[in-house]
Amino acid sequence: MSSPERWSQPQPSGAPAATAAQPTAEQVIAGLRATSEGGPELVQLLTPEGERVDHPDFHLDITPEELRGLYRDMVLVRRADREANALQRQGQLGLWVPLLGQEAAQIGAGRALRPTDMAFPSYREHGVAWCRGVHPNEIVGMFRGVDHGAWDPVERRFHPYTIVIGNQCLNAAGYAMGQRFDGKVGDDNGEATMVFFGDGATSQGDVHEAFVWAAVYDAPLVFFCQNNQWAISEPTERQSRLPLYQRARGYGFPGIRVDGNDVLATLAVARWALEECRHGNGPVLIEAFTYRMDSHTTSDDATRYRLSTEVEEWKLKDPIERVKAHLSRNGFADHDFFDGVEAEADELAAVLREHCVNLPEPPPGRMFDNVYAEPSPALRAQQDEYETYLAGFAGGEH
Amino acid sequence: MSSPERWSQPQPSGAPAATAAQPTAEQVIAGLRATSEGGPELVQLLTPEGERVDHPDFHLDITPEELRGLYRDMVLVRRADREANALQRQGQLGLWVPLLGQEAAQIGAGRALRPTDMAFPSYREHGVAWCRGVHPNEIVGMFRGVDHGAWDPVERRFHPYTIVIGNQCLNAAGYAMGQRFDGKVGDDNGEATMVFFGDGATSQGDVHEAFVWAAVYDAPLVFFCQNNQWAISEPTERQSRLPLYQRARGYGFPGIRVDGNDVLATLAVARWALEECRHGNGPVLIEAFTYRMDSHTTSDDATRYRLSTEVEEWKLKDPIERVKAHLSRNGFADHDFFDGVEAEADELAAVLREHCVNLPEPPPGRMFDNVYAEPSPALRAQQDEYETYLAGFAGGEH
Amino acid sequence: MAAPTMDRSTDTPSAAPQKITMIKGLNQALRATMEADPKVIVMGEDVGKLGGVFRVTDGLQKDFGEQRVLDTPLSESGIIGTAIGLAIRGYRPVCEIQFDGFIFPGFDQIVSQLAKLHYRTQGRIKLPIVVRVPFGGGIGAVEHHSESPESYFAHTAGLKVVACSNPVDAHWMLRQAIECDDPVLFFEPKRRYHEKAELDPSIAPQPLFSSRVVRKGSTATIATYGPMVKTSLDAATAGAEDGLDLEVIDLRSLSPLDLAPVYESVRRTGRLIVVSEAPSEASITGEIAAKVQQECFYSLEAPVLRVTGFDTPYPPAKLEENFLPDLDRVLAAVDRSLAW
Amino acid sequence: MAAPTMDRSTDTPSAAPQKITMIKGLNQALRATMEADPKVIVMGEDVGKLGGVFRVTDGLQKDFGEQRVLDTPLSESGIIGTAIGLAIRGYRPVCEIQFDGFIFPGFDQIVSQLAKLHYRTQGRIKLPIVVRVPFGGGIGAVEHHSESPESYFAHTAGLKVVACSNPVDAHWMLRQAIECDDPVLFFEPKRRYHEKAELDPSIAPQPLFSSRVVRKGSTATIATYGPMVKTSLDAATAGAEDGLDLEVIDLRSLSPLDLAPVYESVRRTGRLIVVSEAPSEASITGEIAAKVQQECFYSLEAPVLRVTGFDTPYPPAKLEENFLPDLDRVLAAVDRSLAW
Ligand SMILES: Cc1ncc(C[n+]2csc(CCOP(=O)(O)OP(=O)(O)O)c2C)c(N)n1
Ligand SMILES: Cc1ncc(C[n+]2csc(CCOP(=O)(O)OP(=O)(O)O)c2C)c(N)n1
Ligand SMILES: [Mg+2]
Ligand SMILES: [Mg+2]
Repeated sequence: MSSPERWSQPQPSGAPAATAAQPTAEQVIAGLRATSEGGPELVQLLTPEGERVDHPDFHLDITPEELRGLYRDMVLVRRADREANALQRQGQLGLWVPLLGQEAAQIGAGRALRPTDMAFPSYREHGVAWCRGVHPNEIVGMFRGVDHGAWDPVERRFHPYTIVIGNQCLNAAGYAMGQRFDGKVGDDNGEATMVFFGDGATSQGDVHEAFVWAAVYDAPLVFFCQNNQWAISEPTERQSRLPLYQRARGYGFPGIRVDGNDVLATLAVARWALEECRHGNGPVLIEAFTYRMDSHTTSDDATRYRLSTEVEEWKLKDPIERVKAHLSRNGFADHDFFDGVEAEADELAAVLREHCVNLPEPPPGRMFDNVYAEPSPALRAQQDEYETYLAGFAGGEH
Repeated sequence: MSSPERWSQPQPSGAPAATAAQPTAEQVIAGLRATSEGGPELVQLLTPEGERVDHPDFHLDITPEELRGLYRDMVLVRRADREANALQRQGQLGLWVPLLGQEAAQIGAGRALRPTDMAFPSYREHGVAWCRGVHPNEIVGMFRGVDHGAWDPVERRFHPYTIVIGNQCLNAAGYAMGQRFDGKVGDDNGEATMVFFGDGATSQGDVHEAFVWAAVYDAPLVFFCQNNQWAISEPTERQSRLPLYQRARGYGFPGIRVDGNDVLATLAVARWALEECRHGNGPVLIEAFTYRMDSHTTSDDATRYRLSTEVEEWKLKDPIERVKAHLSRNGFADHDFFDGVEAEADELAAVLREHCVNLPEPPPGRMFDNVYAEPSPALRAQQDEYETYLAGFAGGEH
Repeated sequence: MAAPTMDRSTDTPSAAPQKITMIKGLNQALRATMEADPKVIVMGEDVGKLGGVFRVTDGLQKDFGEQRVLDTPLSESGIIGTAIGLAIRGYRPVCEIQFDGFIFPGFDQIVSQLAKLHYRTQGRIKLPIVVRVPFGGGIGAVEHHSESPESYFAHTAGLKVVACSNPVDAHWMLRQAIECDDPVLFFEPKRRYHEKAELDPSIAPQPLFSSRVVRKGSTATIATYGPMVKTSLDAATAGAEDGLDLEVIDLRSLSPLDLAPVYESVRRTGRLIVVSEAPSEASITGEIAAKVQQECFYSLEAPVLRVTGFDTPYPPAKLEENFLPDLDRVLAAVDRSLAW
Repeated sequence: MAAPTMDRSTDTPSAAPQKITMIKGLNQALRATMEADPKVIVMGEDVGKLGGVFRVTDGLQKDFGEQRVLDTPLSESGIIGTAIGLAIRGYRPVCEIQFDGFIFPGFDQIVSQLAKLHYRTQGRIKLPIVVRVPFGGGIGAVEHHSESPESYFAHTAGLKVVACSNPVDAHWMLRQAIECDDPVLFFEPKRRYHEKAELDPSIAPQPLFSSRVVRKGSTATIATYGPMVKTSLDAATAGAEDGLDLEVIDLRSLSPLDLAPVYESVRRTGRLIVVSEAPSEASITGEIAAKVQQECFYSLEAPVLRVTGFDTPYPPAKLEENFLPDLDRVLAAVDRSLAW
């Protein structure tokens, strides 16, 4: 990643450097999406082979029990994800947005959050939802078309999924400003907020404005960018010349790239970032370097635009396998444990399926509910008219 | 300006550094708007006292004649600016947006442009306009309310003034992409584009998106930010923690801070940046560190929100005085020259006044012209109806 | 910083009737709600030290501090977007958009989040956010400073949209808007900012989302709002000299529309002229015409006519007198209606 | 990259009549204009290698290269904003907005620049830009993927707005829109994307900004556009069984509206139903009602009625059948009109 340095020393106007070559495509891509390496800046605590490694800045003391918990989380959310994907294939959901491959990034981040913290997801954060106590059962409704989001965002401290790319970053910045205005920032008990978005989202104006606001108002906000290498069919180099964590450089807050397939590193970095925020040193940007193993959504076919070799390479870096290897190799978990988690996953999948296929259809009148907190007579009139019309059918009038 | 470094080394999560102090207000302000210093990164070639100084990266070979030309440009645009301001005070203009204090930034940038280059102004770039061959006469119409902009933007290669903050940056990025697509980039004869915006504008999403697009498409675009320290009543620290030229760091193109009250430094840096662009090494960000000596517009009263001491300090750094001192001290210009320029300025002001007060009122029908390139029958009908209505008055019908 | 108080009896800064400008009425409304509720905050460009370019927020930052009156970054999407987050956190933000033409960078947050989050969350998130917008022309300004974008918001389900026309309404309507649990787009007719009226705090205001007959009449009905209320009243006065007895209705609420008084009036007069500065195409004035021709089909003696800005971009200031409806254009429409 | 050719005789990819889907019709229109004019470029998210999420741009990048088919950053303001710059440079960009609900981040550039630059420069800058928007519901999608935002643009002077309803129109209208020197918002009814019709290149298209009677009838008139044309035709077919002889007009152009055929029809039938998926408040349907009640005042035997989406945010997919006008709601409105 030395290519950006080229730009840092402006050349004298008379010198021939004005014709200096562009960085080569290889240089750019190396910095953006090394399919096997995240570059030297990548924070990693657990290798793809399941070995613990040290990092000079980030440490994580973790008990075998906690490790098993993270493993369990990841297995369960993956299983729920696959089940939901299957439900879509079977016509039970209109759409599914898979998290496959991003379990470590999401569980690492989600488990770093405290109950008093707030989180603003994009639309793929089923793993973070899990950590916030939002059951997959509560998520499938919006993909089945029975609601636009079922959980209580205030009670769970987990905002509804946001589909318009980037919007949630500003909403999160405002929320985090409120945490500061409320005097909840400044010590170990401080609150913080984490907002999730993708590599593609970094191009949106709203994400930038959120950087500006969070920086200017010292908001306790962790920007958590899951760089899964793709924005539908577009690779990260369509969005940026530089690795995304470096975007923070221009705003005056830290940006860190973590191995998003390493749940331990993600947990450590996310915890540190949240600590910074709750103590008043926010915001912080984290780029979790990971990979979208499945298509963008069930409507997408990733084979149209990316090479299977790339997918194969990333398979070797699977976020769950490496924890499993680590647990096994160190005797932190035995067969019974792994079997138990499998059984739990089967159970979860069954519960999810059962719940999903039995979701009640919303009554037509629901359409008119909650447009306003204080009902509008004009809309009430529309509803009345529509219900009279429907009643006409019921009475066989038409 | 060492405070940002604090952020660059994340602390281990266990360490007490999580409670590291915020940067002090003084640190922030020092980086953002030293009222007397732009910081060590400031490129300067001519001191406020009129002495030439060297810069390791930027050189400028300039003849006395060229120096006199720059002086003349600045005096003339300042004079036109003051005359327009007076015209507003006398009720001849609805509004004026003064450039006072920003002459060097604008003439330096404007004179760096070649005729084949394109420029996209904000609304304060009367000095750049001058360099593009747009006479102040052509500018006052929009402030008198007779038109929305009178010059031919294609012929002059000077886009109309853009009032919605930040919009023009994307339009400029697109134009510059077009220069590249047209094969006009890559050698000494390459074309380039320069876009002008303020310190406040850096917070807008569009400016960020323009950074993204220009970077991703290697657009030959110079982002020229005139940091005049104020966005109406808001100082730069309401927009950023870091000096604005550093914003480029996160996008992978160079950002340079130049003394915007030093026409030589601005010219040198702008030329270098344009050279980079025309050779295919764009984009480049320039922050011209300058000061808005007058109120934001004639509708504004800057004494409500800023200290006169600040204004006094900046007076000592006047962009014209230092060139005058330099010319005099080195014998590059004599009394006759200075008198001649004064006379020219008087003449220009008189021409401007004469032109302005005699601008014909647009006929009512003008309102309907050029809404579409291919007229719409529906709008034509509205116009006909209105003209019939007006004719009724003329005929004394009503 | 003034100690905030929850005592509703101090709601009104002054209990005695006073003659105030619209700006003052708005300023006092902000002050009153801020005193009554510490969760009310004001945010926008230049609203702090400067007190806003129109001085509507004058003195508030001095008295309530920088945390309740925020001089924000120059970013309208940021203003709306962070206000949403602050509202979720329990605040009641009052956002100022500096001029009508600058609301568009914030349009996405308004349409995609502000209007929809309550619905999306089945009512779990409330967004008591007021977006104040000085709007309309008549002040000789440069481009983007004279627009009437209210129809965009009326077309957006989930928002409420109101426009005040005089200092007293401005005061009360703003207070009511801040107290409303829904997002309210609050349009202020900037060319009426300096007009004065007597604010008598002892006279209770009418409900926010209701229209009002401001002049009784029998010849024809004029329905209008914001800056055009005065124009229409002037037209009615002038028309009276020609023997026209015009009824004028100040719509006040643009979404939801409160058209019952309009229907009632049209059933009496048989004629309706809708007046607005905004271009007519796909607008609120079209909505009113569509509704009235349906509700009063058998009462109308002439079609509903509209007097509006033309379907052009806002023209250079020297042409705005031609662009904007004036007394003559209103009366000409009345004549046309009568001659139908 | 296929060698671009200026030879207009090769405009049509295939000279023989062929049965094509709307997607294919659009794709061929892009291909034809790109072959004819090297300045036509396509830009948007995922329009390149993927061919767009609906495959409308399928194969174009392969044949015309990355410089004419741009997979852009994820930034709608950027798409519109840079398209403007490219147009000033002489290009004719065709922008794809991936879904209706994602046009709002680009709204400011559309309203403040795209719509106004020609006017601002007294005609010196032309903006031959097409913004393609797959719009409307009926595909069971999640939020923001089923909206009908056309009224926002019809309300914006300086823009032209059209909506196609069938593969043949889709093809010709897109070609005409690209050839138009004004910015055109081009709405494509995504739920009709896969319907087929025969495209006979030898049949010349009618002018772009004109409406068309698609079914003659005498009982009542239905004016509609986009996805609701098929719904209305189905209603007419069903109504025929009950003895109703409904005339159906495909508006095609939403701004400017071409209402002459509607007036002519209403003068014959005395009744008009306007059908659209969009919420009605302050919309194009209101505009049509307002205009028709004025132009056909003495011909109307019942008020103009509207059958539209409700004034709510777009509901969850399981409710969209309730939200969207269907054959029954259209016929019920016809009944109401007849019973007036
Ligand atoms: C404003 C907006 N534009 C376009 C879309 C359509 N869209 C949905 S997801 C997506 C790609 C997002 O990529 P990224 O930010 O990397 O997130 P990921 O899906 O990879 O998690 C696009 C273009 C959208 N949802 N919102
Ligand atoms: C989108 C938008 N919001 C608000 C405004 C009102 N406004 C005009 S100039 C200005 C401040 C601009 O500051 P800066 O970018 O520093 O430029 P300067 O005026 O100092 O040259 C503001 C807020 C605007 N023109 N556009
Ligand atoms: Mg991604
Ligand atoms: Mg400034």
